[in-house]
Amino acid sequence: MVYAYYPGCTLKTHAKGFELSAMASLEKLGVKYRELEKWTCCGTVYSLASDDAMRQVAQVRILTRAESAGYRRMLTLCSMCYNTLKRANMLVRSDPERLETINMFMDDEPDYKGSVEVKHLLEVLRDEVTFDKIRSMVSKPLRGLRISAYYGCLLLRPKTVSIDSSINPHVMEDLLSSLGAEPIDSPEKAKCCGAYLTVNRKDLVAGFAYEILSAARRRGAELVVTSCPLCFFNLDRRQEEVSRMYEDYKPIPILYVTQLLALALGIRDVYMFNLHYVDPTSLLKSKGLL
Amino acid sequence: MGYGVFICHCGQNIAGTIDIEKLVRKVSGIRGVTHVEDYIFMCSDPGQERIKKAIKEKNLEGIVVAACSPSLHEETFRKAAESVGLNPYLVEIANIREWSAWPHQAEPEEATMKAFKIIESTVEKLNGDKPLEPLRLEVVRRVMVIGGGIAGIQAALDVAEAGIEVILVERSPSIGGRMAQLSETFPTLDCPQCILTPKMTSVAHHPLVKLLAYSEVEEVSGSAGNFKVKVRRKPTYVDWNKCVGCGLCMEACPVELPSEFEMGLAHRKAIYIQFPQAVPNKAVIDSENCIRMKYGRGCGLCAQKCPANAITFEDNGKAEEYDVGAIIVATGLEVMDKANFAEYGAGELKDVLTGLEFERMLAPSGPTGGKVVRPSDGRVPKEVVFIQCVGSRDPENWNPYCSKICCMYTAKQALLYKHAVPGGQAYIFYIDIRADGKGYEEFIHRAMAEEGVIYLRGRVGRVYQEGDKLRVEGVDTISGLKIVIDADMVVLATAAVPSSGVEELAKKLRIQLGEGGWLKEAHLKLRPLETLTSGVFIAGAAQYPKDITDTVSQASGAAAKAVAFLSKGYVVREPLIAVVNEDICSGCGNCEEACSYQAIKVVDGKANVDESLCEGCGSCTAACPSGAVQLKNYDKRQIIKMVESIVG
Amino acid sequence: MQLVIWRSKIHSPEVEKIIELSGQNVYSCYQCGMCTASCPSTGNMDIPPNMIVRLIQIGMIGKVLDSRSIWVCTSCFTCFAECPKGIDIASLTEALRLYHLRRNIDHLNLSSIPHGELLELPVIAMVGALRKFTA
Amino acid sequence: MIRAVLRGDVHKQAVSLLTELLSKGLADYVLAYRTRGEGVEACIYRKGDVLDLNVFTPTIPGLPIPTILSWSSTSGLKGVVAAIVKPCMARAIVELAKLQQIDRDKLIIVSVDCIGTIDVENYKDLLEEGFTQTGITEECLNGRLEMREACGLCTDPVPPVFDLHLSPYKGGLYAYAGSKLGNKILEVLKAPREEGDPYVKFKNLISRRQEEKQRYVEEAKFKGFDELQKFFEDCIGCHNCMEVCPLCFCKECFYDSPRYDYVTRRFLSWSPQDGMTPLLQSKLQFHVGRAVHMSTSCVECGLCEQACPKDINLTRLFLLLAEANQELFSYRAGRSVEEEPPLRTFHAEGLSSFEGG
Repeated sequence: MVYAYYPGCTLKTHAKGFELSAMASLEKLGVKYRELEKWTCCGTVYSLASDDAMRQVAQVRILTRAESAGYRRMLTLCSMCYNTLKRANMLVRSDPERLETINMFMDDEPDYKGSVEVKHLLEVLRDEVTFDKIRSMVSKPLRGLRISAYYGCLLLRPKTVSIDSSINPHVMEDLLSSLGAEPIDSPEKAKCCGAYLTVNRKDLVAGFAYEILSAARRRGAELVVTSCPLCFFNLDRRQEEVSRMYEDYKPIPILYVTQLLALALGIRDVYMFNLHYVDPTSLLKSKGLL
Repeated sequence: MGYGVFICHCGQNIAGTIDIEKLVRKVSGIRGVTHVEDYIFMCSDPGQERIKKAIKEKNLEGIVVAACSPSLHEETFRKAAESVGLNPYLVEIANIREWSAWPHQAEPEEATMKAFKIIESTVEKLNGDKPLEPLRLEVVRRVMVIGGGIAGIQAALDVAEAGIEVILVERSPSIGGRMAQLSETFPTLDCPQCILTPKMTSVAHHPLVKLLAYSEVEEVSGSAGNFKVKVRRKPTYVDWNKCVGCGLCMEACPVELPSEFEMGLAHRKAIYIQFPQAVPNKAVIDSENCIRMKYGRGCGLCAQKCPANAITFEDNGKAEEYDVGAIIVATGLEVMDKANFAEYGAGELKDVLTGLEFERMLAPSGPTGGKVVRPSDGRVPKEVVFIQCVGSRDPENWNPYCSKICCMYTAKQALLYKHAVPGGQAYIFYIDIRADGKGYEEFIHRAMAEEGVIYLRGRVGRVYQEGDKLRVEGVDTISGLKIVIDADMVVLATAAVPSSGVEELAKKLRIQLGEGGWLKEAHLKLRPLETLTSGVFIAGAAQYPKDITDTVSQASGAAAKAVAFLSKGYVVREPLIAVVNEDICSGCGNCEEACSYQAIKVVDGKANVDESLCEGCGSCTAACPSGAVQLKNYDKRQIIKMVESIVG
Repeated sequence: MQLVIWRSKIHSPEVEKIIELSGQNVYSCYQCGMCTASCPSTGNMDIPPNMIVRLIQIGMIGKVLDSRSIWVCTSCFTCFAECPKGIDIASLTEALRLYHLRRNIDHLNLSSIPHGELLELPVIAMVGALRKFTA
Repeated sequence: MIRAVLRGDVHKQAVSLLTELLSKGLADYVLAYRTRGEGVEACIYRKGDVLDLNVFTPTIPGLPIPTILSWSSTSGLKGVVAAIVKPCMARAIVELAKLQQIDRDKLIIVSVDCIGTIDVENYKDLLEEGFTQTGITEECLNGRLEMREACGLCTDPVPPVFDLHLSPYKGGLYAYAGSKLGNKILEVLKAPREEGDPYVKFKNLISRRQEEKQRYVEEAKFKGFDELQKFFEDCIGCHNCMEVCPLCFCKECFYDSPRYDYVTRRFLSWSPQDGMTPLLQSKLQFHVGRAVHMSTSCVECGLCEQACPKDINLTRLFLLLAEANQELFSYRAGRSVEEEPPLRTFHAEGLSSFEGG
C-alpha cells in the first residue's frame, strides 16, 4: 500500500536534511509513498478547547484530501504534524457530529469519511519494515557511536496517540541498536524541550535544552537524535544560548534519527549538515562514517 | 380471602417522600386486594403482628409487603406468614424504598405513582404464584479451607476446634502465607515468626485437620452441603514420608534461582524447603530447573546426600477427591510488581524496592539478616524515600481502590529502618494517611513525632539514577513546592492485588469476583463473610486488602459461619428453581449450554433439572426458544403480566 | 489569611466556562500532586499545576487567570499521562489562556522580538506560538 | 475427492444406486420426493419398495426433508435414513444436527446438484404444459422460466457438507464421496472410481451469484422501522412461514402458546386510561421474534416466501438478516458440523457486558 506523505512546513525549509534522509532511506527500504498534493499547514498545535471545531478544519482538510486521492494511510515525519493529524482523526472518528460540522466548514472539499490512518515514520519502520530487516540492510554500521535518543512530547503523549510507552519509550533505541550504534538511556528523553516558547522565552527553552543535553552527556552520549524539527531547533540552535548561560558548557551535535538511518544504509548527499548549528561532521568523520 | 398489601413507612425513609394515604387509597382499588394496611415499621414486632393478625382474620391467600429491598426483610416476612399458616412463597416484597422513595425524593408525586405501579405489578406476580415447599438436603460435615496463610490457618483451627473435620489446601510447599514473610507487625512490633509459627504447627498437628500442602483445587462440583472437590497434589519428587527436612539436599544442589519467598533478594536451590520454619518442613524439587529432571540424567547430588533416601525424581502427583459440606476461600493477596511502574524505573533500578522486598530485608531471618543495605552496592542507605499509593487510588492507570494496608506498613518500615540505621533519614510521600485501627494513629504519631520520619504530602513523579544516587522528583502539596531528594534507596508501597490464579479458582467455585478481582461478598455490610454461592465463605484478604487483625477476625467469623452452616445437618434450598414442561421441550440443549451450574441436562431428548444444583438464575429460561423451561413463581407469563401492569 | 467562600463564588460563571471549555472534571482531583511532581516547567511557574486545579475547585479563578503558569505551560501532556484521575491539565491551561485570548488580549507581541531572531526561527515555532499566544 | 463414475441414464443410475443402498443394508430408509398428480410429495422407501422417486426434482414442496428428519428421531423410524436433498436442505440438516434435532449418525446426506428451483405452485402447470423436469431446469437457467428469488441468489449449487453428492454429466452420473461414510459406500458399490471436484463446474455460476448477491444485499436494505412495518402490512398472521421453515424446530412456538396471549386487544383497555395509545402489532413481534431465533441458522432457502399466502417478500428479509447476523459472528449456517451456533455458545466473558463491567 502506498502512503500519502505529509511533509508539513518545516520539512521543506529548516529540516530539509530530515526530509531528504528519510525519503532516501524509505526508498532504499522499499516503502512506497507519494507526497500528498495540495497539502496545507497542519495547525502545528492541536486545539484543546472543547468548543473549537474551526481549529480542526485544517487537519481534517488534509485528511480528506488524502482520502479522496485514494490513500488509506498517511505518513508523517514531524512529531507535531503526527500529533495534530492523529488527534484530529481520532476526534472526528469518534464524534460524528463534530465531523459533520467540520465537513460543513469545508465547502470546497469532499466530506471526510474517516478512512485514513495516520502513521509516524518510526511506527512504519518498526511495524512494517521491521528493525530486523533494517539490521540486515545496514552497510555502514554506526559502530562505537554513543547516542542518546530524545523523544520529546508529541510522539508519546497523550497516551491515546502514543507510538510507544509515554514514560519510558524505547523505539528509537531499538532502531539505533539495529543500526549498530550504542544507545544511551537518559531520564530526560521524554522531557519537554520548551516547544514554541522558543519564540518568546528562549531563556526557558535554553534551560530545558541544558538539562536534556547535559543529562545525556553525563551518561556518555556523543550525539543526541530526535525526530521533530522543533525539538531539533530547540536542542541544536539554542545551544548558543546555553553556552552563554553556562560557561563550561560543551556543545553536543543533534541529528535527526533518519540522518543516522541513511548513514548506516550507506546513502550519500542527503544530510544538509550546513543547516545544523552544532556541526556533527567532525564527530562522524572521527568514527569513519563520513 | 383475597390478597393483603402492607405498606411500610420505614420511618421517614418511605413516608417522607411517598404520600402513604394516597397510596393506600389507590392500592385498595387493585383487583383482588381485600386488605390494605400501613405502619411505621412493618419489620418490627408489632408490624409483623399486624400482618399475622390480618392473614388470620381476613383469611388472606397471599400478601405483598411494600417496603425495602427483599434482600433485607423478605425472610422476616416469609417467616411471619408461615407462622400463621400462609405458604411463605405467597409472600412478595414490593421494593418501594430503593426503587422509588430514595431515588425520587425530589418528585414526591411521581414517586407515589411509581410506588403504586410497583405494588400493582407485584400483586400481578402474586396472582401467578404457587405455594412451594423448600428443598431439604443432607450435608457432609467437613470443611475445605483453600489457602494456608494466616486466614486459612485461623479458619481451619476454629472449625476443627468445633469438632468438624477440615481439609486445608495450600499451593506452595509450606503454609504461612504472606505473614511468614513479614519482618515485624504494626502497631505492636511483634515478630510474626513468634506468633505465627505456633499456629502453623498446631494446625498441622490437629487431629481433625488434614493438611494438603503443595496442592491445588482442580475441580469443584456439587452444591452447598455436598461439594465434591478434586485436589491435585503437585509432584514434589521427594518422598515426604521419608524427608526429615535436614536441608542437606539444598546444600548439595548446584542450581541457584531467585527465591520467591525472599522476593528475589536471595537465592534458593532447585531442591528447596520454602523457608526455615516451613510447615511441613519438607523439600520439593523445582522440576523445571533441576538438572536431573530437565535432562533425565546426570547430577543427582541431592539424592546422594540425602540421609533418608527420600529423593525419588519420579512423581506424577495425584488427584484426590474430597466430599465437603462447606468451603472457605482464603487465598490472600499479592503486591504489584515494580516493573509495572516506568516512572519509578520499571524494575531496572536495583535500589528501588517494593514494600514486600524491603520487608524481607528488615526481617531478622531474611536475606541480609535484618541489615538494611543497597542491593546495588551493599552500602547502608542514609536517605530512604518511601512512596505510597503506587498503583493504588489510580483509576486511570491501575487500581481505583485504596490498598488499605500500605499507610501502616510504610510507617512501620520507616520506623524499623530508623532502628536499623540510626543516623538515617526516612521520607514518606503520601496522599492521605489512613490509620483506622486500634493503636494505629498513635503509631503514625510515633513515626512522625518521636522517630523523625518526614512525611511529605504528595506524590513522586519520577525516580531515576543520577550517579550512585536515585534522584526522586516529588511534590509537597502543602507547601506547594516541588521536592527533589537524592536518595540512596526508594521503597514503593505497590498496590495490593488478588493472588494470581484466583480468577480460575472463582470460576471453579462458581463465585463472583468484584471490582479489581477481589472476591465478591454476598452483601458488603450484612453478609461480608459469605459469597452468593451458598456454602462458600470468604476469609481474609481474598475479599479485599486487610491487615492481620482484620484477617484473623474475619477468618474466625468465616469459620463460625461454616460451622453454623453445617451443624444443622441439612440445608434448605429455595424452591425457586427451573422446571421443564416436557410436552414442549424439543431437547435442543440450548439450556444446557446456558447453565453456569451444570444443573440442567438433556436426557433422552428432554431437558432435566437437577434440583440440588439449580440456583434459579433464569439463564435457561432466556435461552429456551420455545419457553419450555420456566422458573417456579417467575413464569414468563407472570413477568409479562407484571410488565403489562406497569406500562398499562 | 482567610478566604470566604459561598456557592456562587465557587461555581462562578468564569469557573463554569473554564470547566466547559477544557472539558475536564476538576472535581475528581484529590490533590496527589503527581502533575506537579512530573511537570518539567514547575520551576518556572508561580502556581504549580496541582494548585491550579485546587484553586479552580474552590472558586479562586482570578488568581489562576492572572498567574504566570498558564503562559509557561508547553502542553507537553506529562501531567495528563501521569494523572491517576485522567484530568488533562494541559487542556485546562489552554482554556485559561483562551479566556484572555478570546477577549483579544494577546500574550505575544512579535514586534518585541529582534528581527534577526525572528528570521532564524522555523515556521513550526512561529505558527505554534502564534496559535497558543495570540487571539 | 473420490467420485464413482456410473455410466448410462442419469435417473436410472441414481435409482439403482439408492436401491443398492437399501439392499446392501447401508441404509434402512430412503427419504425423497416423488411426482404425483397433486405435484410433489415426500416419500419414505424401505428395502423392496419400487423407488419411483424424483432425484433431481426442480422444486421443493412445503414439507421440507430436514423437518421430516427431525420428527423421525421421536417416531417409529429407527434406523439409518438416506435423505435425498437439495444443497440448501443439506445445510439445514447440518444446522438441525447441531441443535440436536437430527441424529447425524443415523443419516446419510445424499445431496444433488441444484442450480435453482421453481415455485411449487407453478410446477404442476408446467408439467401439464409439457415441460420435462430437465427441461424446466434448463429453461430456468436460460432465464426463460422464473426460478424462485432465493434460488437466483443461491451460491451453493453443491452443499459444503454431504456424504454422497450426485451430479449428472454427459453420459452418466458422478457420485462424490464427501465423508468417510461416503467413501465406504462407494467402496461397497464397486463402481469405477477416480479423483474429482463437484464444485469446479459451478465455479463461474458461484462467482456470478456471489456478485449478484452482494449487489442485492446492498440495494435491498430496509430504510428504517417504518419500511419494515409496511413490509408486513399484508401479513394475516397464519404462521405458514414458520410451519414450512426447515429450521424452526420448537414443538410449540412461543408465539402459538398460551404464554403469548399478549394480544393486541389488551391495548384497547389501556387507551381510556392513557389517552393516545399506538397499537403494537403482535404480528410484527412474531416476525421479529422469529427473525431473532432464525437469522443465525437461516440457510436462505426461501421456503417461507413460497408458503406465504400473501406473497410477502420474506426472502429479502431473511437473506438480509442471515447475511448480516452470520457475518457478525463469522459464522455461516450449515458450513461445517464443528462450527458452533453463535447464539447457543455462551461465553462467561460475555456476561460482563450485562453486568456493566
